[in-house]
Amino acid sequence: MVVTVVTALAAVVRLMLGPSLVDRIVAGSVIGTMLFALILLFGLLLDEPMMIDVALVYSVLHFADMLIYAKFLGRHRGFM
Amino acid sequence: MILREILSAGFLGLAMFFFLVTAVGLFRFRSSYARLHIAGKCLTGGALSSILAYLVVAPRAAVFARLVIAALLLLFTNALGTHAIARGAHHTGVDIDTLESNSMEGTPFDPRRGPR
Amino acid sequence: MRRTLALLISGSIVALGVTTLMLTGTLSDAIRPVDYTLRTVRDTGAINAVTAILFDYRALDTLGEATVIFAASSVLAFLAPRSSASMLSVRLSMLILYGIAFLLPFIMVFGFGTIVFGHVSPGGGFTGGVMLSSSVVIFAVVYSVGGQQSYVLPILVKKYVENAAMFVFVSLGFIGLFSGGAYLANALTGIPLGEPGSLLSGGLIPLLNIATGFKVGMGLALIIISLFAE
Amino acid sequence: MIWVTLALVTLLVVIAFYAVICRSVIAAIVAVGVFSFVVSAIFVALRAPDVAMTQAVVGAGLTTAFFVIALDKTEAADDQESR
Repeated sequence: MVVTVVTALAAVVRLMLGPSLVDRIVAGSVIGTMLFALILLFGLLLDEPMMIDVALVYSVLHFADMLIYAKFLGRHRGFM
Repeated sequence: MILREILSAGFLGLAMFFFLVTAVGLFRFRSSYARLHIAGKCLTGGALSSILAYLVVAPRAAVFARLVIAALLLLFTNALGTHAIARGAHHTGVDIDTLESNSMEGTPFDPRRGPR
Repeated sequence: MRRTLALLISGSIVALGVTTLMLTGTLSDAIRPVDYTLRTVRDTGAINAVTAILFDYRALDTLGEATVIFAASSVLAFLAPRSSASMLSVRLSMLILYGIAFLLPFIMVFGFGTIVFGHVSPGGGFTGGVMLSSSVVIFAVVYSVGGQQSYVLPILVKKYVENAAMFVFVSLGFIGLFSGGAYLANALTGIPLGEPGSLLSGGLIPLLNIATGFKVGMGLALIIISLFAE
Repeated sequence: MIWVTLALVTLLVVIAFYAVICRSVIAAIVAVGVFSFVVSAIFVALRAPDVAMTQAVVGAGLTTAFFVIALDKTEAADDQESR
Protein backbone atom coordinates (compact mmCIF):
# COMPACT_ATOMS: atom_id res chain seq x y z
CA MET A 1 0.00 0.00 0.00
CA VAL A 2 2.87 2.33 0.83
CA VAL A 3 4.45 1.34 -2.46
CA THR A 4 1.24 2.24 -4.25
CA VAL A 5 1.14 5.69 -2.72
CA VAL A 6 4.82 6.28 -3.44
CA THR A 7 4.41 5.28 -7.07
CA ALA A 8 1.37 7.51 -7.30
CA LEU A 9 3.55 10.35 -6.01
CA ALA A 10 6.05 9.55 -8.75
CA ALA A 11 3.24 9.73 -11.27
CA VAL A 12 2.28 13.12 -9.82
CA VAL A 13 5.78 14.36 -10.49
CA ARG A 14 5.44 13.16 -14.06
CA LEU A 15 2.12 15.01 -14.21
CA MET A 16 3.84 18.17 -13.10
CA LEU A 17 6.83 18.13 -15.39
CA GLY A 18 5.38 16.15 -18.23
CA PRO A 19 6.30 18.23 -21.26
CA SER A 20 3.29 17.44 -23.37
CA LEU A 21 -0.40 17.08 -22.76
CA VAL A 22 -0.30 13.37 -23.55
CA ASP A 23 2.14 12.81 -20.74
CA ARG A 24 -0.13 14.63 -18.34
CA ILE A 25 -3.15 12.61 -19.34
CA VAL A 26 -1.17 9.39 -19.06
CA ALA A 27 0.04 10.40 -15.61
CA GLY A 28 -3.54 11.16 -14.60
CA SER A 29 -4.70 7.78 -15.82
CA VAL A 30 -1.84 6.09 -13.97
CA ILE A 31 -2.81 7.82 -10.74
CA GLY A 32 -6.44 6.88 -11.29
CA THR A 33 -5.71 3.21 -11.76
CA MET A 34 -3.32 3.17 -8.83
CA LEU A 35 -5.98 4.66 -6.59
CA PHE A 36 -8.41 2.07 -7.93
CA ALA A 37 -6.02 -0.62 -6.69
CA LEU A 38 -5.56 1.32 -3.46
CA ILE A 39 -9.30 1.37 -2.82
CA LEU A 40 -9.41 -2.39 -3.36
CA LEU A 41 -6.58 -2.80 -0.88
CA PHE A 42 -8.44 -0.65 1.63
CA GLY A 43 -11.42 -2.93 1.21
CA LEU A 44 -9.16 -5.93 1.77
CA LEU A 45 -7.58 -4.49 4.89
CA LEU A 46 -10.67 -2.98 6.47
CA ASP A 47 -12.69 -6.08 5.54
CA GLU A 48 -15.50 -4.08 3.98
CA PRO A 49 -16.68 -5.48 0.65
CA MET A 50 -18.64 -2.29 0.03
CA MET A 51 -15.47 -0.71 -1.30
CA ILE A 52 -15.67 -2.78 -4.48
CA ASP A 53 -18.71 -0.80 -5.57
CA VAL A 54 -16.77 2.41 -5.10
CA ALA A 55 -13.91 1.00 -7.15
CA LEU A 56 -16.29 -0.03 -9.93
CA VAL A 57 -17.84 3.42 -10.14
CA TYR A 58 -14.36 4.88 -10.10
CA SER A 59 -13.28 2.74 -13.02
CA VAL A 60 -16.29 3.60 -15.16
CA LEU A 61 -15.93 7.34 -14.63
CA HIS A 62 -12.23 7.13 -15.26
CA PHE A 63 -12.99 5.51 -18.58
CA ALA A 64 -15.48 8.22 -19.53
CA ASP A 65 -12.88 10.84 -18.67
CA MET A 66 -10.28 9.14 -20.83
CA LEU A 67 -12.64 8.99 -23.78
CA ILE A 68 -13.44 12.68 -23.49
CA TYR A 69 -9.74 13.50 -23.27
CA ALA A 70 -9.14 11.41 -26.36
CA LYS A 71 -11.82 13.31 -28.24
CA PHE A 72 -10.29 16.57 -27.12
CA LEU A 73 -6.82 15.43 -28.18
CA GLY A 74 -7.99 14.31 -31.57
CA ARG A 75 -9.67 17.61 -32.23
CA HIS A 76 -6.89 20.06 -31.54
CA ARG A 77 -4.15 19.64 -34.07
CA GLY A 78 -0.75 20.97 -33.15
CA PHE A 79 -1.84 21.37 -29.57
CA MET A 80 0.46 18.63 -28.37
CA MET B 1 -6.84 -21.05 4.48
CA ILE B 2 -3.18 -20.38 5.10
CA LEU B 3 -2.45 -21.31 1.50
CA ARG B 4 -4.94 -18.71 0.34
CA GLU B 5 -3.31 -16.02 2.41
CA ILE B 6 0.14 -16.88 1.13
CA LEU B 7 -1.22 -16.71 -2.41
CA SER B 8 -2.81 -13.35 -1.67
CA ALA B 9 0.46 -12.00 -0.30
CA GLY B 10 2.23 -13.25 -3.40
CA PHE B 11 -0.22 -11.46 -5.67
CA LEU B 12 0.17 -8.30 -3.62
CA GLY B 13 3.92 -8.44 -4.05
CA LEU B 14 3.44 -8.93 -7.78
CA ALA B 15 1.13 -5.91 -7.90
CA MET B 16 3.63 -3.76 -6.05
CA PHE B 17 6.37 -4.90 -8.43
CA PHE B 18 4.22 -3.91 -11.41
CA PHE B 19 3.48 -0.52 -9.90
CA LEU B 20 7.16 0.11 -9.26
CA VAL B 21 7.95 -0.84 -12.84
CA THR B 22 5.27 1.58 -14.00
CA ALA B 23 6.72 4.43 -11.96
CA VAL B 24 10.22 3.73 -13.19
CA GLY B 25 9.00 3.52 -16.74
CA LEU B 26 7.16 6.82 -16.48
CA PHE B 27 10.46 8.46 -15.69
CA ARG B 28 12.89 6.55 -17.82
CA PHE B 29 11.10 6.51 -21.14
CA ARG B 30 11.66 9.45 -23.38
CA SER B 31 8.69 9.26 -25.64
CA SER B 32 5.00 9.76 -24.98
CA TYR B 33 4.08 6.57 -26.74
CA ALA B 34 6.38 4.52 -24.56
CA ARG B 35 4.72 6.03 -21.51
CA LEU B 36 1.33 5.19 -22.95
CA HIS B 37 2.57 1.68 -23.54
CA ILE B 38 3.64 1.21 -19.96
CA ALA B 39 0.41 2.74 -18.71
CA GLY B 40 -1.52 0.29 -20.83
CA LYS B 41 0.36 -2.85 -19.98
CA CYS B 42 2.18 -2.75 -16.66
CA LEU B 43 -0.51 -0.81 -14.90
CA THR B 44 -3.23 -3.20 -16.02
CA GLY B 45 -1.07 -6.04 -14.78
CA GLY B 46 -0.64 -4.39 -11.41
CA ALA B 47 -4.28 -3.57 -10.87
CA LEU B 48 -5.27 -7.04 -12.05
CA SER B 49 -2.82 -8.58 -9.59
CA SER B 50 -4.31 -6.61 -6.73
CA ILE B 51 -7.79 -7.71 -7.78
CA LEU B 52 -6.54 -11.29 -7.78
CA ALA B 53 -5.07 -10.78 -4.33
CA TYR B 54 -8.53 -9.91 -3.09
CA LEU B 55 -10.10 -12.63 -5.17
CA VAL B 56 -8.31 -15.54 -3.55
CA VAL B 57 -9.41 -14.48 -0.06
CA ALA B 58 -12.94 -13.41 -1.05
CA PRO B 59 -15.29 -14.27 1.79
CA ARG B 60 -18.57 -14.61 -0.10
CA ALA B 61 -19.82 -15.44 -3.56
CA ALA B 62 -21.18 -11.90 -4.07
CA VAL B 63 -17.76 -10.41 -3.43
CA PHE B 64 -16.22 -12.92 -5.81
CA ALA B 65 -18.68 -12.03 -8.59
CA ARG B 66 -18.13 -8.32 -8.15
CA LEU B 67 -14.39 -8.76 -8.27
CA VAL B 68 -14.67 -10.75 -11.49
CA ILE B 69 -16.80 -7.95 -12.96
CA ALA B 70 -14.23 -5.41 -11.78
CA ALA B 71 -11.41 -7.37 -13.40
CA LEU B 72 -13.22 -7.61 -16.75
CA LEU B 73 -14.12 -3.92 -16.63
CA LEU B 74 -10.54 -3.00 -15.83
CA LEU B 75 -9.17 -5.08 -18.70
CA PHE B 76 -11.50 -3.49 -21.20
CA THR B 77 -11.43 0.10 -20.01
CA ASN B 78 -7.69 0.43 -19.58
CA ALA B 79 -6.86 -1.02 -22.96
CA LEU B 80 -9.54 0.94 -24.76
CA GLY B 81 -8.69 4.18 -23.01
CA THR B 82 -4.98 4.03 -23.74
CA HIS B 83 -5.73 3.09 -27.31
CA ALA B 84 -8.03 6.07 -27.70
CA ILE B 85 -5.50 8.44 -26.20
CA ALA B 86 -2.71 7.08 -28.39
CA ARG B 87 -4.85 7.54 -31.46
CA GLY B 88 -5.72 11.07 -30.43
CA ALA B 89 -2.06 11.84 -29.84
CA HIS B 90 -1.23 10.48 -33.26
CA HIS B 91 -3.88 12.74 -34.75
CA THR B 92 -2.47 15.77 -33.02
CA GLY B 93 0.92 15.11 -34.50
CA VAL B 94 3.15 13.80 -31.77
CA ASP B 95 6.02 12.11 -33.55
CA ILE B 96 6.57 8.41 -33.27
CA ASP B 97 9.97 8.12 -34.83
CA THR B 98 11.97 10.67 -32.92
CA LEU B 99 13.06 9.25 -29.64
CA GLU B 100 13.67 12.64 -28.12
CA SER B 101 10.38 14.13 -29.09
CA ASN B 102 9.81 15.27 -25.53
CA SER B 103 13.28 16.39 -24.59
CA MET B 104 12.53 20.06 -24.61
CA GLU B 105 11.96 20.75 -20.98
CA GLY B 106 14.45 23.61 -20.86
CA THR B 107 13.92 25.20 -24.22
CA PRO B 108 11.11 27.71 -24.40
CA PHE B 109 10.87 27.49 -28.17
CA ASP B 110 11.21 24.62 -30.56
CA PRO B 111 11.16 25.62 -34.22
CA ARG B 112 9.61 22.34 -35.27
CA ARG B 113 6.60 22.67 -33.05
CA GLY B 114 6.15 26.26 -32.20
CA PRO B 115 6.22 27.69 -28.71
CA ARG B 116 5.40 25.45 -25.84
CA MET C 1 -43.25 24.96 -31.36
CA ARG C 2 -46.35 23.52 -29.74
CA ARG C 3 -44.21 20.87 -28.14
CA THR C 4 -41.85 23.42 -26.65
CA LEU C 5 -44.82 25.42 -25.46
CA ALA C 6 -46.32 22.34 -23.81
CA LEU C 7 -42.99 21.53 -22.18
CA LEU C 8 -42.67 25.07 -20.95
CA ILE C 9 -46.15 25.07 -19.47
CA SER C 10 -45.69 21.70 -17.77
CA GLY C 11 -42.34 22.76 -16.38
CA SER C 12 -43.68 26.01 -15.00
CA ILE C 13 -46.63 24.20 -13.42
CA VAL C 14 -44.27 21.78 -11.68
CA ALA C 15 -42.06 24.64 -10.53
CA LEU C 16 -45.06 26.55 -9.16
CA GLY C 17 -46.27 23.47 -7.31
CA VAL C 18 -42.87 22.88 -5.82
CA THR C 19 -42.63 26.47 -4.67
CA THR C 20 -46.03 26.38 -3.00
CA LEU C 21 -45.26 23.13 -1.28
CA MET C 22 -41.98 24.51 -0.07
CA LEU C 23 -43.76 27.50 1.37
CA THR C 24 -46.53 25.53 3.04
CA GLY C 25 -44.75 22.28 3.77
CA THR C 26 -42.57 21.03 6.52
CA LEU C 27 -42.56 23.61 9.18
CA SER C 28 -43.43 21.03 11.78
CA ASP C 29 -41.46 17.94 12.72
CA ALA C 30 -38.03 19.53 12.74
CA ILE C 31 -35.28 17.08 13.54
CA ARG C 32 -32.20 18.30 15.29
CA PRO C 33 -28.96 17.06 13.73
CA VAL C 34 -27.90 15.07 16.73
CA ASP C 35 -27.39 11.38 16.19
CA TYR C 36 -28.26 10.52 12.63
CA THR C 37 -25.88 7.61 12.45
CA LEU C 38 -27.45 5.97 15.47
CA ARG C 39 -31.05 6.53 14.50
CA THR C 40 -31.18 5.94 10.78
CA VAL C 41 -31.71 2.19 10.79
CA ARG C 42 -34.37 2.36 13.46
CA ASP C 43 -36.14 5.35 11.98
CA THR C 44 -36.05 4.67 8.28
CA GLY C 45 -35.09 1.06 7.73
CA ALA C 46 -32.30 2.00 5.36
CA ILE C 47 -28.75 0.92 6.02
CA ASN C 48 -27.03 3.57 3.95
CA ALA C 49 -27.04 6.59 6.20
CA VAL C 50 -26.40 9.11 3.45
CA THR C 51 -29.35 7.87 1.45
CA ALA C 52 -31.51 7.92 4.55
CA ILE C 53 -30.62 11.51 5.23
CA LEU C 54 -31.04 12.54 1.62
CA PHE C 55 -34.41 10.92 1.10
CA ASP C 56 -36.00 10.89 4.51
CA TYR C 57 -34.81 13.55 6.90
CA ARG C 58 -33.83 16.08 4.29
CA ALA C 59 -35.98 15.02 1.37
CA LEU C 60 -37.15 18.54 0.75
CA ASP C 61 -33.60 19.69 0.15
CA THR C 62 -33.19 16.87 -2.31
CA LEU C 63 -36.30 18.13 -4.04
CA GLY C 64 -34.69 21.53 -4.27
CA GLU C 65 -31.53 20.11 -5.83
CA ALA C 66 -33.61 18.12 -8.27
CA THR C 67 -35.43 21.33 -9.17
CA VAL C 68 -32.11 22.99 -9.95
CA ILE C 69 -31.12 20.27 -12.41
CA PHE C 70 -34.64 20.29 -13.81
CA ALA C 71 -34.56 24.02 -14.47
CA ALA C 72 -31.08 23.86 -16.00
CA SER C 73 -31.95 21.05 -18.36
CA SER C 74 -35.25 22.66 -19.32
CA VAL C 75 -33.59 25.93 -20.23
CA LEU C 76 -30.78 24.22 -22.10
CA ALA C 77 -33.18 22.02 -24.02
CA PHE C 78 -34.98 25.12 -25.25
CA LEU C 79 -32.14 27.51 -25.78
CA ALA C 80 -29.43 25.36 -27.28
CA PRO C 81 -29.51 25.40 -31.07
CA ARG C 82 -29.00 21.98 -32.53
CA SER C 83 -26.19 22.78 -34.87
CA SER C 84 -23.48 20.33 -35.78
CA ALA C 85 -21.27 19.55 -32.84
CA SER C 86 -17.68 20.50 -33.43
CA MET C 87 -16.12 18.36 -30.76
CA LEU C 88 -17.85 15.24 -31.98
CA SER C 89 -16.37 15.41 -35.43
CA VAL C 90 -13.34 13.28 -34.62
CA ARG C 91 -13.65 9.68 -35.65
CA LEU C 92 -12.52 7.14 -33.13
CA SER C 93 -11.19 3.81 -34.26
CA MET C 94 -13.12 0.66 -35.04
CA LEU C 95 -11.72 -1.08 -31.97
CA ILE C 96 -13.29 1.48 -29.70
CA LEU C 97 -16.60 1.32 -31.50
CA TYR C 98 -16.91 -2.43 -30.98
CA GLY C 99 -15.44 -2.32 -27.48
CA ILE C 100 -17.94 0.29 -26.37
CA ALA C 101 -20.76 -1.68 -27.94
CA PHE C 102 -19.71 -4.58 -25.76
CA LEU C 103 -19.13 -2.49 -22.65
CA LEU C 104 -22.03 -0.06 -22.59
CA PRO C 105 -24.83 -2.44 -21.49
CA PHE C 106 -22.78 -3.41 -18.45
CA ILE C 107 -22.39 0.23 -17.48
CA MET C 108 -26.12 0.79 -17.86
CA VAL C 109 -27.01 -2.29 -15.82
CA PHE C 110 -24.54 -1.18 -13.17
CA GLY C 111 -26.15 2.24 -13.04
CA PHE C 112 -29.60 0.73 -12.65
CA GLY C 113 -28.30 -1.57 -9.94
CA THR C 114 -26.78 1.37 -8.11
CA ILE C 115 -30.13 3.12 -8.20
CA VAL C 116 -32.26 0.19 -7.13
CA PHE C 117 -29.96 -1.01 -4.36
CA GLY C 118 -29.35 2.53 -3.19
CA HIS C 119 -30.63 2.05 0.34
CA VAL C 120 -28.74 -1.12 1.20
CA SER C 121 -25.37 -0.42 -0.40
CA PRO C 122 -23.37 2.70 -1.21
CA GLY C 123 -24.78 4.73 -4.00
CA GLY C 124 -28.28 5.98 -4.46
CA GLY C 125 -30.27 8.08 -6.80
CA PHE C 126 -27.70 10.70 -7.68
CA THR C 127 -24.83 8.30 -8.16
CA GLY C 128 -26.78 5.86 -10.26
CA GLY C 129 -28.27 8.70 -12.24
CA VAL C 130 -24.84 10.06 -13.06
CA MET C 131 -23.77 6.56 -14.10
CA LEU C 132 -26.74 6.36 -16.47
CA SER C 133 -26.00 9.78 -17.87
CA SER C 134 -22.33 8.89 -18.28
CA SER C 135 -23.32 5.86 -20.32
CA VAL C 136 -25.52 8.07 -22.50
CA VAL C 137 -22.68 10.57 -22.87
CA ILE C 138 -20.19 7.85 -23.79
CA PHE C 139 -22.61 6.68 -26.47
CA ALA C 140 -22.91 10.21 -27.83
CA VAL C 141 -19.16 10.77 -27.68
CA VAL C 142 -18.24 7.57 -29.44
CA TYR C 143 -20.91 7.07 -32.07
CA SER C 144 -21.42 10.63 -33.28
CA VAL C 145 -19.24 11.16 -36.29
CA GLY C 146 -18.99 13.97 -38.75
CA GLY C 147 -21.70 16.37 -37.68
CA GLN C 148 -24.52 13.88 -37.40
CA GLN C 149 -25.25 12.93 -33.88
CA SER C 150 -26.62 9.69 -32.61
CA TYR C 151 -28.29 9.31 -29.27
CA VAL C 152 -29.61 6.50 -27.17
CA LEU C 153 -32.94 8.25 -26.85
CA PRO C 154 -34.27 11.29 -28.67
CA ILE C 155 -34.04 14.51 -26.76
CA LEU C 156 -37.79 14.89 -26.33
CA VAL C 157 -38.09 11.40 -24.89
CA LYS C 158 -35.40 12.30 -22.37
CA LYS C 159 -37.30 15.46 -21.51
CA TYR C 160 -40.55 13.57 -21.02
CA VAL C 161 -38.90 10.92 -18.88
CA GLU C 162 -37.38 13.64 -16.75
CA ASN C 163 -40.70 15.40 -16.38
CA ALA C 164 -42.42 12.16 -15.43
CA ALA C 165 -39.79 11.35 -12.84
CA MET C 166 -40.10 14.82 -11.35
CA PHE C 167 -43.87 14.41 -11.23
CA VAL C 168 -43.53 11.04 -9.51
CA PHE C 169 -41.15 12.52 -6.95
CA VAL C 170 -43.48 15.41 -6.18
CA SER C 171 -46.56 13.23 -6.00
CA LEU C 172 -44.89 10.67 -3.77
CA GLY C 173 -44.53 13.44 -1.26
CA PHE C 174 -48.29 13.84 -1.08
CA ILE C 175 -48.61 10.41 0.53
CA GLY C 176 -47.09 11.84 3.65
CA LEU C 177 -49.25 14.91 3.44
CA PHE C 178 -52.50 12.98 3.04
CA SER C 179 -51.81 10.56 5.86
CA GLY C 180 -51.37 13.22 8.47
CA GLY C 181 -47.65 13.77 8.42
CA ALA C 182 -45.47 16.34 6.77
CA TYR C 183 -44.70 16.61 3.10
CA LEU C 184 -42.37 13.80 2.02
CA ALA C 185 -42.65 12.09 5.38
CA ASN C 186 -41.66 8.47 5.46
CA ALA C 187 -42.08 6.56 8.68
CA LEU C 188 -44.93 8.66 10.02
CA THR C 189 -47.25 7.63 7.24
CA GLY C 190 -47.56 4.04 8.31
CA ILE C 191 -45.80 2.52 5.33
CA PRO C 192 -44.15 -0.70 6.48
CA LEU C 193 -40.43 -0.19 6.77
CA GLY C 194 -39.52 -3.80 6.23
CA GLU C 195 -36.46 -5.72 7.25
CA PRO C 196 -33.34 -3.55 7.24
CA GLY C 197 -30.94 -4.88 4.66
CA SER C 198 -33.41 -6.49 2.29
CA LEU C 199 -34.37 -5.00 -1.04
CA LEU C 200 -37.92 -4.12 -0.04
CA SER C 201 -37.21 -1.95 2.95
CA GLY C 202 -37.04 1.66 3.86
CA GLY C 203 -40.60 2.65 3.06
CA LEU C 204 -40.64 5.36 0.43
CA ILE C 205 -36.89 5.56 0.03
CA PRO C 206 -36.46 3.09 -2.88
CA LEU C 207 -39.24 4.75 -4.86
CA LEU C 208 -37.76 8.18 -4.31
CA ASN C 209 -34.38 6.73 -5.26
CA ILE C 210 -35.70 5.43 -8.55
CA ALA C 211 -37.46 8.69 -9.38
CA THR C 212 -34.38 10.74 -8.55
CA GLY C 213 -32.13 8.40 -10.48
CA PHE C 214 -34.12 8.68 -13.68
CA LYS C 215 -34.49 12.40 -13.25
CA VAL C 216 -30.84 13.09 -12.62
CA GLY C 217 -29.68 10.71 -15.31
CA MET C 218 -31.89 12.11 -18.03
CA GLY C 219 -31.33 15.68 -16.92
CA LEU C 220 -27.56 15.48 -16.88
CA ALA C 221 -27.46 13.61 -20.17
CA LEU C 222 -29.62 16.35 -21.64
CA ILE C 223 -27.37 19.07 -20.25
CA ILE C 224 -24.13 17.52 -21.48
CA ILE C 225 -25.50 16.66 -24.91
CA SER C 226 -26.88 20.18 -25.27
CA LEU C 227 -23.45 21.51 -24.40
CA PHE C 228 -21.89 19.23 -26.98
CA ALA C 229 -24.27 20.44 -29.64
CA GLU C 230 -23.55 24.01 -28.58
CA MET D 1 -3.43 3.19 7.99
CA ILE D 2 -3.04 6.71 9.31
CA TRP D 3 0.25 7.07 7.47
CA VAL D 4 -1.35 6.15 4.19
CA THR D 5 -4.04 8.76 4.78
CA LEU D 6 -1.40 11.35 5.58
CA ALA D 7 0.52 10.46 2.43
CA LEU D 8 -2.67 10.85 0.41
CA VAL D 9 -3.24 14.26 1.96
CA THR D 10 0.30 15.24 0.98
CA LEU D 11 -0.47 14.11 -2.56
CA LEU D 12 -3.59 16.24 -2.43
CA VAL D 13 -1.69 19.34 -1.42
CA VAL D 14 0.89 18.84 -4.16
CA ILE D 15 -1.77 18.37 -6.83
CA ALA D 16 -3.73 21.38 -5.61
CA PHE D 17 -0.67 23.61 -5.77
CA TYR D 18 0.14 22.34 -9.21
CA ALA D 19 -3.42 23.00 -10.41
CA VAL D 20 -3.14 26.56 -9.16
CA ILE D 21 0.34 27.25 -10.43
CA CYS D 22 0.42 25.65 -13.87
CA ARG D 23 -0.06 27.82 -16.91
CA SER D 24 -1.82 25.45 -19.25
CA VAL D 25 -5.58 25.24 -18.78
CA ILE D 26 -6.00 21.65 -19.83
CA ALA D 27 -3.22 20.58 -17.46
CA ALA D 28 -5.11 22.29 -14.67
CA ILE D 29 -8.24 20.40 -15.69
CA VAL D 30 -6.38 17.08 -15.58
CA ALA D 31 -4.98 18.04 -12.18
CA VAL D 32 -8.41 18.86 -10.82
CA GLY D 33 -9.73 15.50 -11.99
CA VAL D 34 -6.86 13.73 -10.27
CA PHE D 35 -7.49 15.89 -7.20
CA SER D 36 -11.04 14.68 -6.83
CA PHE D 37 -9.92 11.09 -7.33
CA VAL D 38 -7.49 11.52 -4.44
CA VAL D 39 -10.20 13.10 -2.29
CA SER D 40 -12.39 10.11 -3.02
CA ALA D 41 -9.59 7.74 -1.99
CA ILE D 42 -9.20 9.67 1.26
CA PHE D 43 -12.91 9.26 1.95
CA VAL D 44 -12.54 5.54 1.40
CA ALA D 45 -9.63 5.48 3.83
CA LEU D 46 -11.84 7.21 6.38
CA ARG D 47 -14.52 4.51 5.94
CA ALA D 48 -17.14 6.59 4.18
CA PRO D 49 -17.88 4.75 0.94
CA ASP D 50 -21.08 6.70 0.22
CA VAL D 51 -19.39 10.05 0.31
CA ALA D 52 -16.48 8.64 -1.67
CA MET D 53 -18.81 7.44 -4.39
CA THR D 54 -20.60 10.75 -4.64
CA GLN D 55 -17.32 12.63 -4.73
CA ALA D 56 -15.93 10.38 -7.46
CA VAL D 57 -19.09 10.79 -9.53
CA VAL D 58 -19.47 14.52 -9.22
CA GLY D 59 -15.87 15.63 -9.03
CA ALA D 60 -14.19 13.28 -11.41
CA GLY D 61 -16.93 12.52 -13.87
CA LEU D 62 -19.15 15.54 -14.24
CA THR D 63 -16.76 18.38 -13.51
CA THR D 64 -14.04 17.10 -15.80
CA ALA D 65 -16.48 16.51 -18.62
CA PHE D 66 -17.96 19.99 -18.24
CA PHE D 67 -14.55 21.62 -18.09
CA VAL D 68 -13.22 19.80 -21.12
CA ILE D 69 -16.32 20.61 -23.17
CA ALA D 70 -16.20 24.24 -22.09
CA LEU D 71 -12.52 24.53 -22.93
CA ASP D 72 -13.22 22.96 -26.28
CA LYS D 73 -15.87 25.57 -26.96
CA THR D 74 -13.66 28.52 -26.13
CA GLU D 75 -11.01 29.96 -28.33
CA ALA D 76 -8.27 29.39 -25.78
CA ALA D 77 -7.77 25.82 -26.80
CA ASP D 78 -6.78 26.76 -30.32
CA ASP D 79 -4.61 29.61 -29.22
CA GLN D 80 -1.00 28.61 -28.89
CA GLU D 81 0.19 31.35 -26.58
CA SER D 82 -2.57 30.88 -24.08
CA ARG D 83 -0.95 27.80 -22.67
